[in-house]
Amino acid sequence: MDYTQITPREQTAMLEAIGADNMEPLFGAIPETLRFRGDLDLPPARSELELQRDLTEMAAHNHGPHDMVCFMGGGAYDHFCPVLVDQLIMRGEFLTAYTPYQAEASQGALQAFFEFQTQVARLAGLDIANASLYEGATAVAEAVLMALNVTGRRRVLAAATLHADYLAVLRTYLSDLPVELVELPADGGRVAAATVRAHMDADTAAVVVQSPNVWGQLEDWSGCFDAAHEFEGTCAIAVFNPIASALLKRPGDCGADIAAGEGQPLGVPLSLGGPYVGLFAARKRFLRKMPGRLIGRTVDAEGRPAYCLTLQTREQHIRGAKATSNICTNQGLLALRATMFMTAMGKSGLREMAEQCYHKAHYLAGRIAALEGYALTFDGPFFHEFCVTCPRPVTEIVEAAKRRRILAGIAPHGRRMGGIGGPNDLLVAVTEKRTRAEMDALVDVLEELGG
Amino acid sequence: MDYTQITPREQTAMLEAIGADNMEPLFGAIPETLRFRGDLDLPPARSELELQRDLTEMAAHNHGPHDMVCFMGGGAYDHFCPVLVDQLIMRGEFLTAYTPYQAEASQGALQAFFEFQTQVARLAGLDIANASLYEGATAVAEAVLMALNVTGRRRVLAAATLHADYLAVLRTYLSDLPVELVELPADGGRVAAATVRAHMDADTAAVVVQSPNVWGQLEDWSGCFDAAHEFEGTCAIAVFNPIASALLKRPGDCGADIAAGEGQPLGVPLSLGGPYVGLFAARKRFLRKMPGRLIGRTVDAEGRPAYCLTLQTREQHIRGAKATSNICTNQGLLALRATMFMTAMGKSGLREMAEQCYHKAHYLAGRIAALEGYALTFDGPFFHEFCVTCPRPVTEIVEAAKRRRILAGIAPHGRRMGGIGGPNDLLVAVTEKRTRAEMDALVDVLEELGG
Amino acid sequence: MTSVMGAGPTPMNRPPQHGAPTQGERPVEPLVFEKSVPGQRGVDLPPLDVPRADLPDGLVGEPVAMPELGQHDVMAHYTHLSHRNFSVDANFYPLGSCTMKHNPRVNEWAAALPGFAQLHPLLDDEQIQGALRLLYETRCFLQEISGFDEASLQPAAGAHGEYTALKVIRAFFRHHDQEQRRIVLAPDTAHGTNPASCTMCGANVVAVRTQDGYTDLDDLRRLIDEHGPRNIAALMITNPNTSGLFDSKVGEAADIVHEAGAKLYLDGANMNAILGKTRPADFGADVMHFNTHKTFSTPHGCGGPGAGPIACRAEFSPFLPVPQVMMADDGSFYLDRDRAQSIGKVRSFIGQFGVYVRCWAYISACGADGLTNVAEKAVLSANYLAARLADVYEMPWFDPAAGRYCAHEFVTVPRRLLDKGVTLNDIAKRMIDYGVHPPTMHWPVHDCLMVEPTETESKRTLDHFVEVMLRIAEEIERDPESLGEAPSDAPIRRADEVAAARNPVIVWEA
Amino acid sequence: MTSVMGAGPTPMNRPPQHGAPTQGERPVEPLVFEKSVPGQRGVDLPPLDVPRADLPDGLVGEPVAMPELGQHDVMAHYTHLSHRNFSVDANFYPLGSCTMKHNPRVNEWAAALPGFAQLHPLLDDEQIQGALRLLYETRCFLQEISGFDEASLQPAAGAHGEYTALKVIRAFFRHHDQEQRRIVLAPDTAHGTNPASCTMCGANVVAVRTQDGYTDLDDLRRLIDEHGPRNIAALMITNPNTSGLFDSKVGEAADIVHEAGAKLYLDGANMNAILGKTRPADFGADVMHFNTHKTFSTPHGCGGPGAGPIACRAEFSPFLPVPQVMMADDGSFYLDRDRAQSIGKVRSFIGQFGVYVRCWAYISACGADGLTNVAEKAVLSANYLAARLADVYEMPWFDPAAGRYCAHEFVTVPRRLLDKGVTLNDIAKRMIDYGVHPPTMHWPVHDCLMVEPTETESKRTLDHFVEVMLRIAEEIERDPESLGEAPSDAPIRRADEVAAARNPVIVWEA
Ligand SMILES: Cc1ncc(COP(=O)(O)O)c(C=O)c1O
Ligand SMILES: Cc1ncc(COP(=O)(O)O)c(C=O)c1O
Repeated sequence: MDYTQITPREQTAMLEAIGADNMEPLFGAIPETLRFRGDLDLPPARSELELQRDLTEMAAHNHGPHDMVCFMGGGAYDHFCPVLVDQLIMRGEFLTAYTPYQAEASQGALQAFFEFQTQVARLAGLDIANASLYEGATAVAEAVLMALNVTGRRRVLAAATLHADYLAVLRTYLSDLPVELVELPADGGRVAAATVRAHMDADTAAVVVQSPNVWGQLEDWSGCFDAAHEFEGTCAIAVFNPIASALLKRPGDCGADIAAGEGQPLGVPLSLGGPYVGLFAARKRFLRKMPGRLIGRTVDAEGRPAYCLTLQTREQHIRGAKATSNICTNQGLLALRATMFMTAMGKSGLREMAEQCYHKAHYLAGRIAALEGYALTFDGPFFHEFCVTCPRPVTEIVEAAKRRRILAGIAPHGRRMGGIGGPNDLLVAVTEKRTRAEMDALVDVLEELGG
Repeated sequence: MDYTQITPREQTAMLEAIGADNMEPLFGAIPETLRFRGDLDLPPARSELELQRDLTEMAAHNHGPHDMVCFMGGGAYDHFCPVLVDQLIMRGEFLTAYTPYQAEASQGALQAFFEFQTQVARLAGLDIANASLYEGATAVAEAVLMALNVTGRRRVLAAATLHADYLAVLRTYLSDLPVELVELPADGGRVAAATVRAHMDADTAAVVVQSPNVWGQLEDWSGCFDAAHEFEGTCAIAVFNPIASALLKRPGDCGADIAAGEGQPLGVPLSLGGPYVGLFAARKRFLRKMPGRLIGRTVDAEGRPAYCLTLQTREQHIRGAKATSNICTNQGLLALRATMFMTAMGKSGLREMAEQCYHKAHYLAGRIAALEGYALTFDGPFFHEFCVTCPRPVTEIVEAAKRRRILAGIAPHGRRMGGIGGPNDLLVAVTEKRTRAEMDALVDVLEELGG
Repeated sequence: MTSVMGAGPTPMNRPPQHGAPTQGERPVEPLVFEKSVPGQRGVDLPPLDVPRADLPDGLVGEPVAMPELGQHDVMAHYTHLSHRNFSVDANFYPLGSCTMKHNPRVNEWAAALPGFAQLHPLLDDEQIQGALRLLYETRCFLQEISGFDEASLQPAAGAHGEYTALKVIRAFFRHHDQEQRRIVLAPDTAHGTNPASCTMCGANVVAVRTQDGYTDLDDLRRLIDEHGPRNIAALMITNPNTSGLFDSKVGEAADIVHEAGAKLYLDGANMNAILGKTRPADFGADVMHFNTHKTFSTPHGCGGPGAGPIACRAEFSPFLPVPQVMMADDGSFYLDRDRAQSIGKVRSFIGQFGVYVRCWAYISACGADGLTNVAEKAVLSANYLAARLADVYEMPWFDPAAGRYCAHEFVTVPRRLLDKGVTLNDIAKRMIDYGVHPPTMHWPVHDCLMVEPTETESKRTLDHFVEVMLRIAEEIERDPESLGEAPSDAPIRRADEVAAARNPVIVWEA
Repeated sequence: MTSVMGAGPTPMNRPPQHGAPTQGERPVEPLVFEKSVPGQRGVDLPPLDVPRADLPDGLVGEPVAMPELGQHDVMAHYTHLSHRNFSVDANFYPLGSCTMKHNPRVNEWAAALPGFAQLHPLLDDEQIQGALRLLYETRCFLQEISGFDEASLQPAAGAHGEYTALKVIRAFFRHHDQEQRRIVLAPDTAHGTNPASCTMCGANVVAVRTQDGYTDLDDLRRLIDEHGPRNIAALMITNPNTSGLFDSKVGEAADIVHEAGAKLYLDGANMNAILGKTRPADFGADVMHFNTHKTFSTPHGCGGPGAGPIACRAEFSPFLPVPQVMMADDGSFYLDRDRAQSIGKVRSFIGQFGVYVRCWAYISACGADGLTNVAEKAVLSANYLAARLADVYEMPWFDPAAGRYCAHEFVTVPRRLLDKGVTLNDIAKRMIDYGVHPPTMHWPVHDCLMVEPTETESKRTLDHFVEVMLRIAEEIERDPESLGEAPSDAPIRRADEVAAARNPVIVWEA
């Protein structure tokens, strides 16, 4: 089924209206030498029932948080999402619309994005936010590009404790530009303010610190950003987790100028890593340098509140090569999802979610640390993820847990996390979804393999 | 979560507006002696996450067509339903509206029900149809009640080959009324026209024949209804399957005056037997005697087409004890579902679905009949369900198939089907969803147990 | 509306607009049959993978004239229709007696789980232990909430519950050699299904007078005398009654009925007002039905599906319909289909299972305190609206100063406004322009509106409704004739219902 | 509209109306922040089942001022917002260059399957064999459709695909010791993302003139000469181009570029017009991106998510971003993360997986013949609209009599109508009153509309659109000023975009 609707009889009538005898003239602009005259080598067309069968079958060949207990984090977290979000987001009026270019025909999306911007700005503790970027890593890269652009400087300091993929993407994004990327080494799983200070100079455009960082550790944002600000104009970029922001001091509270992060924890399905949604907030002075769509509140011809895309002169379709970013299609539906999620959870719900993450993670960390042979790798404060050094290679532990249908965590030693950890390190994340019984079951597995 | 929204502070303000000091006066009409002052003994309130967990767990303790290959029928069939139906039906405008009493605020539902009535009338080959009854069995009972009402007679002939539940419900519905219910015996799985003729008399209000019948056999509707019509005024009631109607002669084509049936095959989930939707169609002359809601097409004050509930004087809320039926809430959402299903499948889709059922059932029947020790129980024509007499008790066969994750069919010997068959009989249904490979797998199981 | 009003709860879902507004024309959505194009099709099927069999001689018909639309047009059509429908999700919907409360979406998710939605009704009990547990627990919940010993989940809706219960009562009396008890008494304000259900099971219904909204107990006594106590099967009441009042004398009524050897039947449509506050078994009822689509938030779906489970005292247990869901001694669950004295089956298979999934989820979410809070907030909301509107919309039975409150709904007969020359229908249709679904009309008395806000609306919504009603009253003061034009901002102007009944068009003919 | 127009395809989804229409007021939907009531909450969580830990000193903040709404109000709010949005489901949406085709719901179902939607991105390859198969097959599909040897599924959208591809091209040249190739040529009608992507990877973009809608090859040659062939990295073209025309000279352009040692980049936004008819690799391109949200029907979601996979010749393979999905010799699938010459990562994890589920389902549903039919019907529909409208809406590059057809979209510069004193914006906003989403405006040339109907609309819809456009033209003849008032039947009147930019309000402050 190719979802076309024009019948052969209608096609004939339409060709007649066009004045063409058949379809060939309509493709006449393609020189015969360039025509593809074969059959594309694709599987035979599938009916909907066959699609249902084959996709169910393919999905059945996957195992993960849907049929196992998940302690994996590493930048993507298994949070609760209320069903109403899943159902509202499927409404065709949202699903099948595009970027709200025409304000009067798109007030629904525009108002929701305006709500999103406000919610993100508040979670970041900053003045303004955009209507989404692709995902966390590119959001960080865009933040750095904005800082370079605003300051005209050529040096970027990034904590080595950034999520491995975020660092990797940042490297890619800066690689063809006349810019130096300096990694700030960590000490005990965190970057010391003194380290920032030691690396600062007048050409430093930005200092990028993530908290919770790749180890789950809470960084000293205030200290690091104070150090950054010792050179006027340097942009302090906080990479943040929106759930943590509901409990802990936010980027803006700690002196950040720009905050970027992954919005996946806000009701977005894990979905093997995407589509997710990039969060981007900043202080007011960056308004005209922001990447991505911005929705503004205005009035209509009769003075009624109205919303529209604004400051489009920053964007590629107006400014071309001088645009603040090349982004066009962003992650609209995920931003809507996050908006609905934040509204549904609300002020106390988000706070409670964050608190539960914190308390549960600390319960599990406490129990594991008490096991013979296991120790927390770092001793700094953490939110909902922590690293454990195990008495044997973590691959053995992960395999043993799998047999109990538990995803014990992530091995930061592996390629997928940039190979940052030791072979016995295990990164464990705990969300509000985990129960005490599930945590105790993991402890049992570890205990059996311990000593 | 009890889904209330009024905060304590608002409650105070509201009580003040009412002029009550606290909640107690509002319940003052309940004498203290009648007040329930304890705590209801119910499980503790569950959060949404707990509901998700517990319901997933309960659902996991069920096995059926979702994780086995289904050859069960017996009045409920495992048909294909396109996803778009599942998604459209979840739209809140349909899900959370009620009976369209207010035409101007309910044109959507009204128009869809009008489409439903037209589709059902067409599938029945009759003039008119209502906007749904509860399900198949009560639809048949309502048809009989209408016939009694219209004719003023006191005798009803019902084929013994009616679905066992339909017969049972009919017995219940007629049991306190001054009416005689006569079962027409079957011969070779079908009721002969001569049998109908032999039982007819001038006091016979209705002759009820189902096709395909409880054995899956196609009855001689035309013959039976001709016999019924030898006494003027007797109502010929056809119990029909809407998918069969897309291929075979319809009730109206065979002389039926009234058609009733189960609408579940039209895109309604099996859902352990409900909610389903009763179909009810009739010739024009019954219009003012019909049970249930009727939607009429009319115009609005400016002459535009409009739809509204009509002939409500038939109904309980106007006519009380003299109403044509007591039905109030019917099966609106399932009727909408069926409407969308029929529209999505369309003329050729429904026809093809019916054809595939037919051809696949005959393929499987042919293969089974060729097995040593197995024989078709009856030799009349059938649509998509047939009875096989097996070489051993059917319980053994069903158990063996279960181990291969196949639901081999239904044992009509059991209580659930009214105990109508022999211990070695197996009722097998085949829909368009079944593949040749699945059918061959069932044949393999039977073969192993055969001989 | 002005910003104050616009700041209301259902301010506007003016959607994609079509048509040529400057011409004052309103677009029409054609029927699927009118949109049909020969050869189009919305969905395909896999190719047939078996040989074709011969079709049976003489039995094959022509393809049926179903609509022919491509998939996109199917989506568009029903999306458009949805935009032409008021709903709880988008509108305040205070339809009295119908309890149009919020429908949690987690319940829909649950009912759609493949392990529930794809169960064949004839599976063996051991294959459906999860489903049977859910049904059994639901049965227990209903027993606890009503205070009764037994419950049956068979009935498909409230009316079907009434019917089933009356059959059970008749079977009970037959068993006790009192088959002559064929008369059922019911207040003259009873819901239409009550008398209609009596008729369907061959009972004769006799109306009891109501006075000031309450059943007149003297009339009740008189009628029992008149017809002879030994001929009375039951009194059917609704409590809180259909005037929105809890009948304080319900205990006395029960005594009168029981003295006659008859049974008290409770129509539980209004249970929302008393959850956890009083239980039908405690106030003397013998049998009752619930409407899950009212009290327990199973969605109304444009008119169903609902469920009408009944609950009763143990004495009726043998007569309940089959099957009955049971727990065995080993803690497993089964369907009992062998009950010798049962009235038999009242519908095919085992009931509105999918509806009970939602019902279970709702009661489980609320818990005991939640259910009590539901009743409190429902009653609070109704009294709040009544108090704010009573000056303008007269309410015969509402007088808080005199300690006369309403329960979860109230009735107004806006006589002063009607005297200005508008009809009740004018008021109702004008509400549509304001995005509010009109209340129940002309029942239990002529020219009344019965308003039931439910417990799930916010104070903001309630306040908005008050403003709308006051504004309509103002409009009537100012220009009563203008209301005859209402609705002016709906997909259609007023529908001609008289023409519809005079010349009924029930199916489309091209 | 009259009955003829009303019988059109998107006739009306006028919804529940609110507000006081007689006063000519239009309701406003307040923000969630305005609706917020302290203490309300939409969803609850289970009680905490572990002891509370000490919170970290000095790191804890205040609760963030998120909205506080009950669950029902959350549902109502976003339902209302949905009613204020045009969409493909409810409206004709001929937004040029965006390919707003029907979005099959089976694809949404698939992406939501727990076995897809709930996969953690760092699971081991052996745990996600089904997902990796899907990705691998999608990669193969794209290679086959483009004729290229390789594809990467990493990029998140078209612009990201451009960026990624340009990085790959630069890496290729660096590897071949031609790092000096920093200039990218692109027609002056290029989509804005093309130059913006160049800038982001440190390339300098130089505009090539277009003439009559086509790239001017003389100018191309001139620029190559001017900047020196050895400094040119690539020519970025779109074909069919952004004027809706297939450039017959694309082969020649490829030769020119290749002669200079540079690469031809194809922006595949318009692939819908040529699926199965010609393949980018066949007409000389070296690298390209697809937009799955255009060509392969992954929903646009109010502006994403999309995906921008790239395809290329084998020579670029070593430089593609990581990870790459591979099939091992044993038929199993894995993610190759170790590619020494790779440009590295362009986003976290492994891409827009959920989008590819839909993409796979769409291509699998169509098959080879279906995709070709898609292109045919898309081109047929565009030419049909162009032919019916060309007399009234001038089209600079459409002249069927001269054999000049459009591809899947056409551009009109309605000069005669504009000369009557209306603006292009007036015309666009008037379309909203008729329920049609305005086409793309002012691109690729000033004062133009770019109309792309796609292949999934019925002839009925196309005819309705023609009537709307002709009617608007009539209105302009009759009363051009009235269009300045448009839209008159939308949730808002015309939005003041100038004020929005002058005094930007980007977040809500109470
Ligand atoms: C008081 C009362 N009784 C009975 C019923 C009938 O219930 P149902 O519509 O579920 O059959 C209703 C429904 O509106 C009612 O309000
Ligand atoms: C011609 C063309 N190129 C590139 C793009 C950018 O694609 P995306 O929006 O997916 O980033 C678009 C999107 O509108 C386009 O039309």
